[in-house]
Amino acid sequence: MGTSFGRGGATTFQQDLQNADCLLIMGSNMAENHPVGFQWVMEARERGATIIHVDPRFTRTSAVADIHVPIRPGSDIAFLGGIINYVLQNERDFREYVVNYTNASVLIGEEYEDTENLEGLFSGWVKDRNGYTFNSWQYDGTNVHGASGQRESQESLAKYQGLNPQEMSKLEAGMPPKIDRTLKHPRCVYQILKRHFARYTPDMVARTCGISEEDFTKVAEALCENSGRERTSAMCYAVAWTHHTTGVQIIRSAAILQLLLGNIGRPGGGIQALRGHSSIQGSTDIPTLFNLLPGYLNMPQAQKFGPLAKYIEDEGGKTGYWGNMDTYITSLLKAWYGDHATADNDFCFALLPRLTGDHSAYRSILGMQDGAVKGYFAVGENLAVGSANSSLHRKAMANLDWLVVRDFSETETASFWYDSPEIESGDLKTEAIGTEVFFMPAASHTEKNGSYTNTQRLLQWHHKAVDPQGDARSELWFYYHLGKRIREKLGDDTTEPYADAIKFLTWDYHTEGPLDEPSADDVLREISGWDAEGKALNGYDKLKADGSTRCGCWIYCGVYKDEQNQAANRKPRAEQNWVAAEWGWAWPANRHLLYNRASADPDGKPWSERKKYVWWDEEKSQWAGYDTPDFEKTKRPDYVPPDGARREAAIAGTHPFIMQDDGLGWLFVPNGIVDGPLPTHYEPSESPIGNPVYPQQSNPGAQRFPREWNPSNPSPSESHGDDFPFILTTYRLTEHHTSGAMTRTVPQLSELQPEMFCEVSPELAKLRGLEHGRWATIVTTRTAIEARVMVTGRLRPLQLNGKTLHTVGVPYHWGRKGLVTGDSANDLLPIVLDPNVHIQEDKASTCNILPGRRPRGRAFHEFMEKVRSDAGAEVTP
Amino acid sequence: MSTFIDLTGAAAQSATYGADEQQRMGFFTDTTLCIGCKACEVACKEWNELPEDGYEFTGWSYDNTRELNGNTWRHVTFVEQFSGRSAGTGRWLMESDVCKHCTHAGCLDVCPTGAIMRSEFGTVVIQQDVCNGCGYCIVGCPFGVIGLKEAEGTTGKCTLCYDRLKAGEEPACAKACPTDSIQFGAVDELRERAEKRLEAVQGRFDGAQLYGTDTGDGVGGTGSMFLLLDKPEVYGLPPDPIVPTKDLPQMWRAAGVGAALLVAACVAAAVRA
Amino acid sequence: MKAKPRFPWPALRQLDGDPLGTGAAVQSHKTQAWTARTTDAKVVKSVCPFCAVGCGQKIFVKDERIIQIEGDEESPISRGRLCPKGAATRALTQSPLREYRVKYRRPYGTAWEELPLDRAMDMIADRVIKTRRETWVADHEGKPVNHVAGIASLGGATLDNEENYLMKKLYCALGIVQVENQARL
Amino acid sequence: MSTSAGSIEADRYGYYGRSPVKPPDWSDKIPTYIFTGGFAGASSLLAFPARLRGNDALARPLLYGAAAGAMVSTYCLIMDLGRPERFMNMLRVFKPTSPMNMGVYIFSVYSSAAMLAAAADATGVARPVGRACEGVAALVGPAMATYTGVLIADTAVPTWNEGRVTIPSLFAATSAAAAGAWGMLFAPPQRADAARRFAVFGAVGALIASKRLHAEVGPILKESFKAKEAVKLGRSATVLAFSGTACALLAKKSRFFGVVAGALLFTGALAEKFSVYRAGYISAKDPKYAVTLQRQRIDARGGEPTRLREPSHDGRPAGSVSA
Repeated sequence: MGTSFGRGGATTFQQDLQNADCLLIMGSNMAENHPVGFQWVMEARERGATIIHVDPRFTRTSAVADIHVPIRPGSDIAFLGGIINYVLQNERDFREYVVNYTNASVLIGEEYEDTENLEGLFSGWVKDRNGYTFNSWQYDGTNVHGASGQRESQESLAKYQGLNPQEMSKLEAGMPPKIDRTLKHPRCVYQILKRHFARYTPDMVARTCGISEEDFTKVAEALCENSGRERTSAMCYAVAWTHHTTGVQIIRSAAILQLLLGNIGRPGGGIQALRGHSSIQGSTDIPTLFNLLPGYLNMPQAQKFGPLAKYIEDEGGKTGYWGNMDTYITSLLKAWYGDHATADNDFCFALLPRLTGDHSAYRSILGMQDGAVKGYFAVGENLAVGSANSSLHRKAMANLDWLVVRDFSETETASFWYDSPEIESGDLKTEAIGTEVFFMPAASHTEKNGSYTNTQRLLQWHHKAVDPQGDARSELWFYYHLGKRIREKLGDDTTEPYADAIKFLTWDYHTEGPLDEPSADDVLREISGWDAEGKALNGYDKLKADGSTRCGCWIYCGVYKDEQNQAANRKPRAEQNWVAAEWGWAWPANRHLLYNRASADPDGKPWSERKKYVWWDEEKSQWAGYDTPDFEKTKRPDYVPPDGARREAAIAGTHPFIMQDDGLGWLFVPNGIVDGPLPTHYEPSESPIGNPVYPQQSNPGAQRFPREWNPSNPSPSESHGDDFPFILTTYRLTEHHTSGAMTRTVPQLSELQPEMFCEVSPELAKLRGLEHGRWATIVTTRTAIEARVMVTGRLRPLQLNGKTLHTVGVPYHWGRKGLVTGDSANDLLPIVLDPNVHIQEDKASTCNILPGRRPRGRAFHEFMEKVRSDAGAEVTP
Repeated sequence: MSTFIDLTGAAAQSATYGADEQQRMGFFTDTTLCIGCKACEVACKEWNELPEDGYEFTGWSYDNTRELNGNTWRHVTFVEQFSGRSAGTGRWLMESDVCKHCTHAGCLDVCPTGAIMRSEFGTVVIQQDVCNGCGYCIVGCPFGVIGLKEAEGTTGKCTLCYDRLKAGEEPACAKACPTDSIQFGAVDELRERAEKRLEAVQGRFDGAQLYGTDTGDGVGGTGSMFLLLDKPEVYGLPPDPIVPTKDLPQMWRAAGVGAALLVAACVAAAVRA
Repeated sequence: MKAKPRFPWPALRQLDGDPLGTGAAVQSHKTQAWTARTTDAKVVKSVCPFCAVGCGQKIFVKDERIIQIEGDEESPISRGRLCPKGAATRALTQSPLREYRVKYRRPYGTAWEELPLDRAMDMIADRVIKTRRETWVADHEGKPVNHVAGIASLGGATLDNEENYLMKKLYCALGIVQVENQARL
Repeated sequence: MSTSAGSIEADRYGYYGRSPVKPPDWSDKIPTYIFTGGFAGASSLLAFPARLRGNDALARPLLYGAAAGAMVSTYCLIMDLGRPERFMNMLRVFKPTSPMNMGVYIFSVYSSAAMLAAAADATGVARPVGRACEGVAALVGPAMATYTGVLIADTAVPTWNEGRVTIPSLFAATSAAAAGAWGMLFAPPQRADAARRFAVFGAVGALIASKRLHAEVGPILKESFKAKEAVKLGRSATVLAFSGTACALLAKKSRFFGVVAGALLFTGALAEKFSVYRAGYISAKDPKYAVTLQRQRIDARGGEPTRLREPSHDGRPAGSVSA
């Protein structure tokens, strides 16, 4: 979403879903995984909205939806592309919105060539590097900077592959040089889109997704009918869009569609990303991610080593809010290195470690397998159950020197060395594992102060209710005291590499209580920042590049506004409108519905009375409305940037996407996505069929790691291609949470879903002799697991080009610890990743299924050897 | 006989509280809004401090709780209707079942200890400190709601969160319900709401029907009402429940006849000798 | 509760307008006094720790112990409602499987051992320093790098922003770059 | 489709084979109580005329039998409780709507009387009181023999509830059979005429009542007596009653036949009560009974539920029962 709109967060907030006239839930089983958020969907339904659920399985969401479309796992882009095509062919787009607020009218350079001409690839493909160069995707006459919004999702791989070492030059004055507002020019984005998606006809969609044309048309029509001036449609997605090798491009498809329909920045519209963990949004905003610094600033690259000024030039834009990069990074460095950071020493910029490539989670695990990674912290994460190919993870952990596990109870990650399928089968032996393991009991959220950032970018403070017992401690305590200890141990020893980075660090939060718990409030204040006088900053527009301000995360600047912890705001809902601006604090600047300038027409008037939200108040000469305007408050709608305008001044009064260089919503992404400027249907990495849309089978840019312990199932074209004839898809249940570490330890939840099971259609059950309630073994080249069989009509075989395709559904909550135990679905999956964000493909791979339980002990080892050798899937190291 | 019935009804029973009598409270569970999340089950167990009921996979769709009983006072039923239906017409019905808090409550009538009482809110509550676990209420209930609490040796069922009601709070399940499928309120008002809701959803949902709203039925209507999407028995509910005490006078008469026959037989046996 | 004197035997109380013994007369003293256990508890405002909907929670504390966690009806997002997981939050924090002591497994060991928290912290600090030193990468292809190749971390999506912030800050200072969380899993 | 056929979809009798009503969660102590209580009550009753006529040879075994029955009953009644120590809570209220509550009062009076009577007789202490107690026991005895019929009929258990008219009489009959049989077992044949006749009346009555019960509950619930767990008991009861009656007719002179008849009839009565108990259990456990019965009922009324009170003609709407 960052690439399309400018920020990597949900564009709307959950309460606003009630205002939608049509809701497309796709890539999400919202009723099951976000039941309380789903109340707003039900509100919308009861107000007359059409609820559409597109999902391979008939779930509890489908049960209450008006329309359920059971598409084949991994065919999302084909489906959405079909709707895009439907909109374009029938000219159902919201033309006034599209012309003014998106880059539809911008001309793309002549060098650009589409997948239509290149058999499923775009121009710029470099075969031996497995990646694209972006040069040919640029706006005609200039280059736009791709550094928009969610920078985690961009550039990384291309950069590490060295394909685009030179940053593109920056857009001048925020206006693309060549545009055709009639949208007729063959090289304008609108026409390119039209040609690119022309292939996605209803018939093609039906054949690719395994659905009927009628179902497809019903959905397309519902969305079109419920979009425009008077009506808006919203979309909700979750990890069933991201858990694909084409994850980012699926979301891009949704963004394109919502821009064409004019649904972004408007009430009842938008795209709601539904995130699965209490602070998963927060953990990317303030990232425990390798490639980012707080506020989506890129970690510096070794390849681009240079002074701070160079970093600012490389990473910032000239126009739009990224033009203020200098103030963001300087304030961050000041927050971290305090008085040690001065203009003279480049604010200690050199003390930041540099990246040399992809250091993402799966890379680290492979590094562990290879022996390069020796120490590991697993903090509230249970990789032995929760990660794809968890078997590889467990085996890799046996190569560590030391492992620290912080959790509430002993997880499968903590116990891998004495209790795991590998120990059971003899592949690992306890006495032969040299890993030193520290299990550190963690404090729960009731035992500490702190803030979570929820799925709608809202920071909410939780107050400590009781002290943690025994050795249980918060992460705040653990990292603060670990840092202090390390500092003490190093003392004045200057032989330690880069000792200054540790010594200069501001690390002096005040502690409280008998446990010496560092003050979370203190930390939040540092995140929000203060000025030269030490007074809390009220917003990121106050940040300075001269070192006079400190701010730990610029997008959170203002969360400590007026010296008040704004995240702890709790004005009851009854006392405010549905936006609830005084409940918690939403980044950025307490804006709840992003790009809300688009809720008004170019002149600043509401598109319609029904969809009024933010508008230009001529009398007061400022933007007014129900929410904080996501626009400069006093910038007139008719503002035209003067020549040479920089930063936000370069954004026109009619351009709502203020984080983008040009202030426009990007239908076509000229820079920033490594696997193409437009979404394209590729088959999942493991698929039982050939790509019906293009000759190119799967995402050419996907990250694959063919190696020992990570074999791929043979595809249909290879020998033994029929060994794994079924589609495997994994998911969550309402009653459990991810790896089960927080729910299989709870009696009242364990009883609700006590056993690992798999869901199959009656047809597949008959085909394979599976009996309801009995056992089945699910097999891939990675491993085999057993599960109770649930034969259900909620799964249907798909008909594709005369071929019948069956899907096996497995929840992934079980492991060997806890009150209820079972085999782990993630053991089955390969490590194969989306090239943009390094997320694995969980939702669509292949498998086989057999009746009965799996073999035990050594017999299991031999069983798997045979499976692999039969499939020719022995990958030697 | 009608006098007898009147005395056993909710109104007469709550009236025993005199000035402390409150409006009769109940539930309206609208299954058209249920997403089968089971929050009600858990919220209920949390508030009422009920233990888990065993970790057993049933294969009854997503229902692993099976039934209402002594330690499960809310129970979500799952009904899959796909076989024999064409694509796109399959249904997955979910319903959160609970004690009906009948107007004429069988359990209350038959309880021999007075452990079961009609509260001032018109609800039916088992007093755990009084119950001796005779188990009569289990069979006295025409809805199969009550069960034994193994560890305590008493029986248990929904109290409509009597303790919360006293504190002015709504029952835990209704509060937790994410989609407002479980609605709490005054019974008269809920009954009206249910009628309106049925009208509103006719045509939108096949098979929509009310359950428990008919105050003339065999239990005099219930305090927990439902909007169902199929026949009650599909959800495991009795289609025509009758409070067993409806025919109690007849039963005592029959016992009188039996006793008379016994005496007659005795006399006959003795006299002829 | 009203202090109206009552016969000790409920059957006698029945004479006072409850002839069938189904209402007020049969109430025990305990029942009369029975009210929500939360009425006199301290209320602490919180947020659900499971998914990212961000439901408001109220934590009820009595005698330094959590006695109940339920939805916060004032929350504009959740309106007091919770899903089954959220409704089980108290049970999560008081799970029978929760650990309150550090556990240590020595290399090649076959069982957990006890280890005081302070000692564990000390050992972990030592391990970090040692591995940092041993796997330090000063440069790469001629460019300064200054990072640690041999330490990685996974976690954060379930943690507080403040915690993520300290983690990232400390890791950066130590030169640890292999930092990831569930956002990408 | 049923679950056993390998599908998830609920069967046609409701919810995955689960009945909408629950069977009793009682142990066999309860049917045992029903039997011993009835036996004791009828024994006390039979003992009374015997005593009046000075037939102590018959009266005394019956007196002791009744006391023994009362003791076993006391044990069964209390020990089947989840909380036996709270047995006395049964007496904290007086609930006319609860046959069990009424029954406990009946039982308390009866069992005290029966046990005191036997004690007085055995020890010779307070003989007049003992005699008075015998009278009380004889008076309450018929209630003991029949109230248990109300107890089980006043439930949602289909077979019991539908058989509410006949069950008390059936229980009276089996009690008579058991008491008579007891007399035949322990009184000399020449003094046991009354017992013999009482037993035969009981056994024949039970056969008739049993037949009537099957008719009363209707064709569907009749099946509950034929289910696996009940059918053997029912058949045994019939065979035992017939053979016992036959033997009893030969027992006038023969002590041997008297004992055999007594044993057969006593066991037959026991089997009959257990068969009714089991049939009820089955009718509540298997959903087909409750669901079919109620569905037929409701369909026969054109979709209308059974009403507590049928609509009156004075214009008051149905269901105006104080709701």
